[in-house]
Amino acid sequence: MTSNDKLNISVQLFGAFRRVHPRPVELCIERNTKIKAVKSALESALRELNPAFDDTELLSKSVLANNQKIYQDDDVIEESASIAILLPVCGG
Amino acid sequence: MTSNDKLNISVQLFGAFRRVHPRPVELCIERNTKIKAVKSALESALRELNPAFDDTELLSKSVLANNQKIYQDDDVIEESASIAILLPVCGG
Amino acid sequence: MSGKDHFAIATQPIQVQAAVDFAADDAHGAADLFIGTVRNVNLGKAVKGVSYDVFDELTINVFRELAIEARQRWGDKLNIYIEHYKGRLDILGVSILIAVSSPHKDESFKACRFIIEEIKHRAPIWKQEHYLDGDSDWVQGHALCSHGPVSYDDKPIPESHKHCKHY
Amino acid sequence: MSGKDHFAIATQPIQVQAAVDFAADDAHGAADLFIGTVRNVNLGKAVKGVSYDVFDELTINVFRELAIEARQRWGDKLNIYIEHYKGRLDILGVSILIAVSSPHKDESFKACRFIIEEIKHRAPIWKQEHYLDGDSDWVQGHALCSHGPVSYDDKPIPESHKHCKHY
Repeated sequence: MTSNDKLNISVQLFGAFRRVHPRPVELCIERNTKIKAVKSALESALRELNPAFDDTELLSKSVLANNQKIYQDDDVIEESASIAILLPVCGG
Repeated sequence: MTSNDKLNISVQLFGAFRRVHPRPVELCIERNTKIKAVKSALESALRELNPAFDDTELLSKSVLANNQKIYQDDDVIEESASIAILLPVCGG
Repeated sequence: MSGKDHFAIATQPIQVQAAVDFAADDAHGAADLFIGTVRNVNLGKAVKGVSYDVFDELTINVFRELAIEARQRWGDKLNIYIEHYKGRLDILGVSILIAVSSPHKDESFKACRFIIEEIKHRAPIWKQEHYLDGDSDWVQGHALCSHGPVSYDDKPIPESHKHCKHY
Repeated sequence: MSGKDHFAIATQPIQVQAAVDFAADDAHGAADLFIGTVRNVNLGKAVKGVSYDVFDELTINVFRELAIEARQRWGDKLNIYIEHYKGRLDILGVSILIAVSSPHKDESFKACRFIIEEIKHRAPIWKQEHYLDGDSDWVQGHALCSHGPVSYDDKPIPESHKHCKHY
């Protein structure tokens, strides 16, 4: 799980995603995986954690981000990290 | 001074006008005098009260008003009243 | 049901919390507040304070007219709070406080902005600046006229106002 | 000299006076404040409260970006105060408070408006409404993208943003 080529990614969930799973989702991915693929891995993990989860629209409307910025689809994850999946927002 | 055809008009002064005279100016005018003529009467009264007063521009930039509204030049004063002369304003 | 109003000429320090409490409304999601304060410089001269002179009754009447005009444009429900100070203020002193609350934010921003712009042009209030060098001066202002809204308006200027100096 | 900033995610009731005190500045004559509060109805449903979920670190980073962008447009001197609530609020509870002070009023109004519009589109904050009938629902919002300013802008939309849903 923590060999040189594998990364541990913890994905924080907010808002409606907390109904799918109450805690961060832990993913194990290859180093330099593109964000697009990380999102697919998250989808699989959520289905496994909560078999009732079938709202793929929720994921397609969301973006991944770290503490500092929102990722683009072609960004790659180079280190183990805590990231977050962000639904459409509604602050103010 | 208080016959039927004469009105007592008290004109309140504000802002820079307070330097010309510290108290309201009392005018005695004919009933139904137009505002334009009231303004002239005020000018004469101010010159009499303060011989150093010669800033007629101050008056030309000002308007007369009562508690409720600003008078137009053709308005007439029908009753004894307390009115005010208002310089360009600068609130906020 | 129409919103509520509070208009006052203050001679004690203006309290922001009172305006916030007044404007609060179960049915409103937004409030915009404008606070005018005395700054330490004007046109390059160092200022140590300002005195405001106010024709109280007519000023309150102008506030009332502005509230009516604001509701005509941005809806009946607005709660509107306007206080202007009268007397002497030091630097940082609050000269005016306007609070407007409304169901949604756009109306409260626009009505608050409208009210401050109109007050500067229409309310019989005068400002004397006291300078650090000991001088003081009544600030040049906007000539009054007997017309309605003058300044912050998307609409074209009506013919009847075009002669007014404030355009 | 550049103005100062205060950014926070509040879990205690947001205090308006603290924002007023923070924004106060000898050299500033104007402050505009926006207060967002929980209202008793949304889309026709009776609301009894709202819960906000916030990704704190990124939200603070968005606030910081917005302050930079606001100063680029309306001047270095702006003092900017932004607090957003996290957790549950009843009707009338303050969800957001923005205060912007500046030498003159135009900048403070425009920057304050800019900041609230951008926050609604860019800050990772979510809102769950609790209804009188016992139901509750996460409110549909604005999809995030990795671009800059999105919403309250006089300039034409840059080509690179045109695919974003929030235009």
